[in-house]
Amino acid sequence: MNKYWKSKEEKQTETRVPGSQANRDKEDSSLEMLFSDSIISSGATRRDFLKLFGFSIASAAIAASCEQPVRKAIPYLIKPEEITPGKANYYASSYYDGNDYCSVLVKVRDGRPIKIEGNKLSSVTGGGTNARVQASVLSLYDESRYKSPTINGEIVSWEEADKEIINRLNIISDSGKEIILLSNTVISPSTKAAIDLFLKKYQTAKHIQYDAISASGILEANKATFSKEVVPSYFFDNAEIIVSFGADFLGTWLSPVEFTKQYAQTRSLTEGQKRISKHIQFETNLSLTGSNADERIPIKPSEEKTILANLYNNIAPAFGAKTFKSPECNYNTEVITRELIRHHAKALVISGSNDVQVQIIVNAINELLGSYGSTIDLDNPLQHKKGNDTDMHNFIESLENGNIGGVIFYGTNPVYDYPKSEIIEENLKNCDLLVSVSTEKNETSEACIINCPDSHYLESWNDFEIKPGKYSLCQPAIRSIFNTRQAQDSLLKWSGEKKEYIDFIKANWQKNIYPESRASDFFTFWNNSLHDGIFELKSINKSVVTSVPVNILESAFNFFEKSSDNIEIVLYEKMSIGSGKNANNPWLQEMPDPVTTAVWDNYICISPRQAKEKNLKTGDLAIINNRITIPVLIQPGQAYGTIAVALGYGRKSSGKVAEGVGQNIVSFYQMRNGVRFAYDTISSLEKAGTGYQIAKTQLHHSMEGRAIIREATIEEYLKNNNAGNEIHKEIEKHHRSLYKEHEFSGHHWGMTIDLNKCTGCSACVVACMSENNIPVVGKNEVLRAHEMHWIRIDRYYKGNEENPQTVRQPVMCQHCDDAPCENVCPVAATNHSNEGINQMAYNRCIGTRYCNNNCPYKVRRFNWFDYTKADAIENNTVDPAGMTLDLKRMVLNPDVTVRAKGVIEKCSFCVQRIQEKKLTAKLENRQLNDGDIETACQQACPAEAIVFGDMNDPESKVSKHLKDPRNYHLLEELHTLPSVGYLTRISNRKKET
Amino acid sequence: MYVSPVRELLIKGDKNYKKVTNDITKPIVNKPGKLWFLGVSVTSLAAIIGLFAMFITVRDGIGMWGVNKTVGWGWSITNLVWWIGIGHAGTFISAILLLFRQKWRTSINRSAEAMTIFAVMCAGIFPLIHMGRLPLGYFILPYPSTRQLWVNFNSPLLWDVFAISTYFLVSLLFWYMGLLPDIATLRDNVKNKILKPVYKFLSFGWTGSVRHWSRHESMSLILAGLAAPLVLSVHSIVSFDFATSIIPGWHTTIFPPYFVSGAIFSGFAMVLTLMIVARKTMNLTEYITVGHIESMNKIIITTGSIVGIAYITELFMAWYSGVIYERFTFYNRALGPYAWAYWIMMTCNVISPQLLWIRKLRRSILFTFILSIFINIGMWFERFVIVVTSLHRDYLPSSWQMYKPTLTEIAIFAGSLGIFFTLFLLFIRFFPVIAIAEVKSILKSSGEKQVNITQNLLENE
Amino acid sequence: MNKNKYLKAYYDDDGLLIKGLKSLKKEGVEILDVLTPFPVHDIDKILGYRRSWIARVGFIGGAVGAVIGFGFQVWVFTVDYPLNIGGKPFLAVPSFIPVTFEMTVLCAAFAMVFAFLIRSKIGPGAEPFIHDERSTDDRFLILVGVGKNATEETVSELKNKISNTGAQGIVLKDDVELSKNY
Amino acid sequence: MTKRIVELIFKHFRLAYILFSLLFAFSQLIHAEINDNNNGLVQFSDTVYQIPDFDLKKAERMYYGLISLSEEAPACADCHYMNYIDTINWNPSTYEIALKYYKGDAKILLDVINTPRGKILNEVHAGYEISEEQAVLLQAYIDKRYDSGEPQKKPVINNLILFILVNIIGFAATIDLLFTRKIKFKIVHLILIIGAAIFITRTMVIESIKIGRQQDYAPTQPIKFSHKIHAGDNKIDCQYCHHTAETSKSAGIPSSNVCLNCHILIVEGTKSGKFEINKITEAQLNNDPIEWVKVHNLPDHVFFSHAQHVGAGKLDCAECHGVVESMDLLRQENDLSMGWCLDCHRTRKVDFKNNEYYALFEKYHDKIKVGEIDSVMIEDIGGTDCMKCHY
Repeated sequence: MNKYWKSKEEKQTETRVPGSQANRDKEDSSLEMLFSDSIISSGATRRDFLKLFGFSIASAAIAASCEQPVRKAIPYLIKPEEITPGKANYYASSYYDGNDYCSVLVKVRDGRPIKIEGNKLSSVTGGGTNARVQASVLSLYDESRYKSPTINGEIVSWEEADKEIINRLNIISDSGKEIILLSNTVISPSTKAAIDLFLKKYQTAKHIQYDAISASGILEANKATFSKEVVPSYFFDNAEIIVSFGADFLGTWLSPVEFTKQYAQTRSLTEGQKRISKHIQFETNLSLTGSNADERIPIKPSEEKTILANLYNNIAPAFGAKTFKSPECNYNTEVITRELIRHHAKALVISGSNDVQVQIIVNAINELLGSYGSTIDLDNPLQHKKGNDTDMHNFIESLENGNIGGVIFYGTNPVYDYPKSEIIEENLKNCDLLVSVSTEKNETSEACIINCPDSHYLESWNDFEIKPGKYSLCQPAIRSIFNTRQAQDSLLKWSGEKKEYIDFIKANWQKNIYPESRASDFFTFWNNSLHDGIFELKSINKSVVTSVPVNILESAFNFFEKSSDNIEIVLYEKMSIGSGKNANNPWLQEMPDPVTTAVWDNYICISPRQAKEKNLKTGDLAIINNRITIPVLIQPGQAYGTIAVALGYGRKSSGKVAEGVGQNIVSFYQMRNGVRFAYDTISSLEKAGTGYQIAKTQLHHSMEGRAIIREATIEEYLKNNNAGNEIHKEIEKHHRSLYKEHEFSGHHWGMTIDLNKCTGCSACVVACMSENNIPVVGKNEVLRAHEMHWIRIDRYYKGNEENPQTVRQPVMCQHCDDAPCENVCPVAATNHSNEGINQMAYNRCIGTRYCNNNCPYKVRRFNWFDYTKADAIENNTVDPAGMTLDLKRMVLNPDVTVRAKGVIEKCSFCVQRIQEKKLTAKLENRQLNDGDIETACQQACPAEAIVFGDMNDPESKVSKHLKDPRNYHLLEELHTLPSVGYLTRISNRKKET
Repeated sequence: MYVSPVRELLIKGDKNYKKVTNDITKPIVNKPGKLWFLGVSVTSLAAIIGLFAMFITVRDGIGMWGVNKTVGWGWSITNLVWWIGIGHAGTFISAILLLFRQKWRTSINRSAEAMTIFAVMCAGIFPLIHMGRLPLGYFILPYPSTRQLWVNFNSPLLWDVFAISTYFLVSLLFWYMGLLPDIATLRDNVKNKILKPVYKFLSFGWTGSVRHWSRHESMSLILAGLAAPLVLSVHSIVSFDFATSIIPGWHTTIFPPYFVSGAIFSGFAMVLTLMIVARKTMNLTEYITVGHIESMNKIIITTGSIVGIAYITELFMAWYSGVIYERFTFYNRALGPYAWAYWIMMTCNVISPQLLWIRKLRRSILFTFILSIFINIGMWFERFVIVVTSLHRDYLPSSWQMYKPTLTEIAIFAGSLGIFFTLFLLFIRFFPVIAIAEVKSILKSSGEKQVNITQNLLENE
Repeated sequence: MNKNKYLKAYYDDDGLLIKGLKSLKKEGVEILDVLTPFPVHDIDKILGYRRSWIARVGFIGGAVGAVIGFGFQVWVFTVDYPLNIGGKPFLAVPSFIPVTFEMTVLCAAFAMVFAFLIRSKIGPGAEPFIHDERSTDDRFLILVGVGKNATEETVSELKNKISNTGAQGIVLKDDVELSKNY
Repeated sequence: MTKRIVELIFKHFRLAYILFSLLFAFSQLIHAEINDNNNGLVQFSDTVYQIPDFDLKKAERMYYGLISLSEEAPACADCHYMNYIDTINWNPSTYEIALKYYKGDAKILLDVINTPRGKILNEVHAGYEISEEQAVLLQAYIDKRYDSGEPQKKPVINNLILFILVNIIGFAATIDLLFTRKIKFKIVHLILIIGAAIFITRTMVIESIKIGRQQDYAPTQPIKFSHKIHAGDNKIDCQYCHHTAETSKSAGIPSSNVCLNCHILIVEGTKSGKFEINKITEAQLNNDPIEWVKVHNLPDHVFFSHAQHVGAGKLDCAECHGVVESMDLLRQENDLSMGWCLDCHRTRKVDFKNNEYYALFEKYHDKIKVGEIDSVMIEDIGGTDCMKCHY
């Protein structure tokens, strides 16, 4: 079994001090060397192979009398101060891809970033992450990234590219035609400054911000109602009632990490809280948020406005506001109205719609309820999602008119993700200058003449201001792997600025931000900010708003879509893939969708009733509007009369992983006055075939009446602390054993998972893949139920098929003290450690899979094929996602063995982290503190649902949770004595009758 | 000598010692026929395909099979248990029936024992190739190593290693020791220049001295005494693989007796299948008579009924226990996605053997032959049902999966059949299918001619 | 005649053989060996052989196997490398029974078979002394010792005695070859 | 289909043959040309000498001392060994000299020999007077050595021959015992068979254990670094160079600037002169890291932390690495097998008193207080758990 580079000496030939110019040439060559076969082909030597075959071929070993391969140890020439070989460093940085923002720590081991963790210092994301952030480290090692600047596909030097670009920019600028810089929303103050320089230099240049998933409606509505064109900050933690209309705020809407953290606080019952928020979700497709809601009402997207209008009209009288005429809606809003009014000033109504009118009504409701200043903050708005759809629309129009001489695409990919992509692609050809500044290969960059590849964020300097006064820094954790240059440096160069971007940032901070701090000098200030990754000013929430102007509100009521029997299509974002920007990331592709559990695909979600009517079943192919053929997946909870398809698939040029996966659905955006509405009415939906296989990790969706996820309502809970969990005590009483139980004299590790906090966002799934070198197996293997995740999110439906209740439960190895798996292993490859860990020695395992059969939780995973190239037999690797490429192997955690074919693996409670922290404690001559050790899943969890610690320490958080009356163990009646506890799920709904 | 008139005579026709020798050694002394060559080529082809599939499995990984995260064992363990079951008849016949002094065993015990050994060999293939890392399979042996590690004596799979290898070795010893006098007979009858020295070597220098016979007899008796509990233990231990586990449908105390009777049941079915063909093609109808077949059918009906009762007990206990998981498992077996397998098992194993209560059918060779094949199929499905349906829907519905074999698995199973029949065909070519010495020893008491003569004498007196 | 000689007497029926043996034994004829194609009961009794002690060897083998099997498991799990397996105690006696049982049977069986082979001086490569090829087919042989000092008369007398018991044929042989086998 | 392919091959066979032979001839030609161009040219100051093959042979003899250089001087090869040896020789080997002086100016060589600058070199080369011609010849010879590449360790095959032989003997004895029976006394067979069986099993077990093990592994290093001189004679603390041993998983191989901390002053070794120490400076100047050969290798599935053992466990380096301070050429003292690790984990005491971390094992502390036990073994606190080393 191979492990990659136990220590720096083994591989590293060079210092890789971020930003040091001196070693540059050396470094490039050394990096290239790293990827060339000669170095990493160490693989398995012949001798290893012989070893595998053991005694039988021992005689051949004598015959060979061969030498052990010589392993070189190459020390640094001059060792950099901060790097200790074999020890990880953490650098604070920030993730922003134009859509998601997260303050992170980058774990760098021997010069390679290998893991992303949340930065707890950030008041915005607070140490949480989501799946995309966790996976972003892998995209650093994406082999399909551009490796150097190109002109017309030819590799050129940066000087040549710059010369060409500046030349053409000048020509276009002189000719009076427009130069468009098309970027995502820029939240970096220094980048903004750099762009300003650029715009100043070229008079005809214009900067347009375009978001693949836009929040145009909110921007416009706030502009209209409060004259502030912003996306406000939301405070779900202040809300006692949340009513969401199609906003998947726990999954994909605006700032899900932040919102999940806030939301989880309102759902927490562990720290003595006695109250949880009520969450009502109106939505079309079953989203992650909807599936967590206390009440969920499936609606057609066109009904949304009607319901909101009715809601407004119901609320308005209570606050003495004017009502307006609106059509009747099918849904009785009275109960919600009462609730909202009861909780006014602690209520929050949101909508994910891009319809200005809808958002105006939402604003009006919130204003009536007094949400501004409490749950909504307009004065400290979120800085991303500022792209206005009208700007983009105008840009396309001028492109069509031939007014545009040059376009620089900075991180944007409209050829793929804008609805009228063909028009763009066609008209782009008329431009004289097409530059793509992109980290990853995409459709737009393929259509461009000049490619100036942007460095990955882990290779770049940057600063961000996600909310006013909430600054964060992004610093390189590795030198550029390829001959890439970060976009800002390119812009500065083209603007004629001599400074490097890092100096530019420093200057900018010194000038604009430093004065606001209380630091003694800029150097200290800068170093502290860089160390923390953030610099935050106290924000004051004024948010005094005037009421929504009546005329504007009235105009919002002037148009209602007529309800029709036509089927409506909704385009939604998946937790993992989003707009498709990160589609080439194997970890994300392999992450099971928390709702459908499907991987590697998009599909039509259709309600069971609708499917029956259309004679469709899961696995059929259906053609929409005679245009696009997509497989069908029957999705309980999908509103009747609608279908939903995920965006982000059907990439044409993005690299091997994403190409050919799913279908691109952006052409179904409904355009109204240039604004993109993520739903439309479709004219036809016909069956077009059968036999397509959608790879789902879970095939059965009912708990079959078993007490797997225990639930109660808040009322019951307040009456009785162990409501829904009465059986726990009963079972504990029956726990008797013939044998004396083993004692755990030192630590006894345990974990609890608060099912009330867990939203199922699956950040833990990807974090675990990243931390534990879990292979990516690809769609075919998942179809054969060969997926390898150590932690999975089980999802069950209850009740009505058309609108089921959804419950989720993360399941990993339960580390049972009476583990059934241990008894049956013939070679004792799995047994119990002194610290209560169910340990698995991969190198002892012979792969009988008996342990997996005997595991009631089915958490053990078997290496069915050689997924990792660690096998001694050559040419038998199964690796559809290219994870065994030398480049991608850089992401492997050197502290975790890469498992070979034919062995069982499973969750180890991140034993490498336990060992590391224990060692630190020993070296520091102190006791281990509770909270020192965080498992990867726990670290990643934005909801803080996972708690890990020592069960022998009565003061530890985990011990306290285990004593909570809500605590129970999965399948505890089997007397397996798991070390993982679950806290019952308490929902804020009325008890069903 | 008094012979009970109720008992049927075991050897038909006009036989004397010389004739017995000649009849039984005929296929070895003579050149093999076309049919034999045809048979061997078909079976060895199957064996080669199977071996290739095994090679592919070892090279590429267990992923070549249809097993998955939930159903970790599929056809491989099904086949293991099936073959081990088949391997029960031989030692049962020669050991337990020897202890019970059943004379009719003499005509069938040798070939049944050979079948046992080959079946155990085939069975042994499966736990080996189902290992993910076969090249490291030696880890399973408790040998002193520099790792200072031993094995896990708590694991039923390790018990299996001991049980199956012990069973194989003891059966082999028992079989070979019984074969010694017959090999000596061959040595003295075969004229072939290559075979003769081989038989001479294999005969260990047996001459038929009365001292040898006397020791041989007492050894055989005690070996039989040892082998009898061994037979019962092997399948009991194989059943522990399931019974000691925690999976509903596996975790059952009824398994050991249920498995053992099932094993004998299937073993006899396989013996019948082989013997009915062999007696016809090798002209041994006078040695393996309808009476023999009827005796075996009686065992089949007994064990078959035990198996049937076990099935019903299982169902009852699942209901009676009140454990929801157990109940669901059995409900799922009978009515779930693998119900077809369950009902094939029920039909073949429980219903069809009951027809043997009818004497006519019991003595019908054609019917017996068809029935024996039915039972073989049924018993294979029994194991399939136990292995797959219990696993595929166990505790957490989130992990429920379906299992479908791949071509590789099918090829390996076909290969194991190929290996088995190839070995059996080679056996009948080179070794006597019937224990010559033992048949001779009962010729006086059970031979048609001899008994008739004695009876005539008695009557005349 | 100063060499050891013996007589080979053929029978074609086990009944005759037993009768003949009985009468010869009664007359005090030295019977070296009897060769039969199948086990004929009672011969050993007639010839007065002691009961074989192979059973005792088997018992000892089994006992040794049991002790080794059980002892080894106990040693491994309590002394050498105790492992917490599934929460069971280190000395989990029920778990050790199957292996102990198998070891018992295995050792007993092997001990017995080896004892049999060694005691009977047969085994792989052992050279059989074939008195008659049909002695494994349908002939029953009695080997009668003639003695060193036998004269021709005593031999013919012996021959007579034997042929009276119904022997089919009698042949005189030198003892040289026979001694190889016994 | 196949038939057509075969036909095609035959049809064009002649053409292919001609093409192939032409190519072959051409390649020979090129090869010859290269040889002509490069070989035998030696520069001495401004003069370039052409060395014919005959003189090259003469040069070789000179090097070996068959033709003496000067009256007192021993043969070059006496000190500068030619072939691979697995002990330390302080003088640079011929190949190492070649590495340094390849295609250089023979004048430099002449100066090094006749008027050496270093103290050691001065002593050993004292009184050497070689002529310009000799220097040129030596240069030519050195170039030739360089071209023929690094001397390799020759594989030893005695073991294999013996193994096969014993196998044959054992097999023959078995055959004879069972069938042919040429030897009368069976005891001979038995002795042979049993002997062979023991030998074969023993060899196989030993060799199997050896697979992946490197006990006594002592590779030659790029620099003749002697632990004996540094750690033994000069008493440098191990952790001066391997300074991350206490804090990191890996003990760390010193970067060359650490070497230069001392060697900036100590430019000449007592035994090796300047030759070896110069390598460090050269590496530094050329920006080339020194590629040391790793001596102590563990399998990839083993996680060993120096920090745990040296930092927390306060182990002495010598306990695992042996008496390094007496080794000129570093050698792997222990087999580093799992059993070897376990032996220690079973018999060593944990530093319970002085490390606050262990306070959590209250039970053991109580027992120690009561006097029930006097110390706690690593094994007692899970030192033999799989996941201490494998994860």
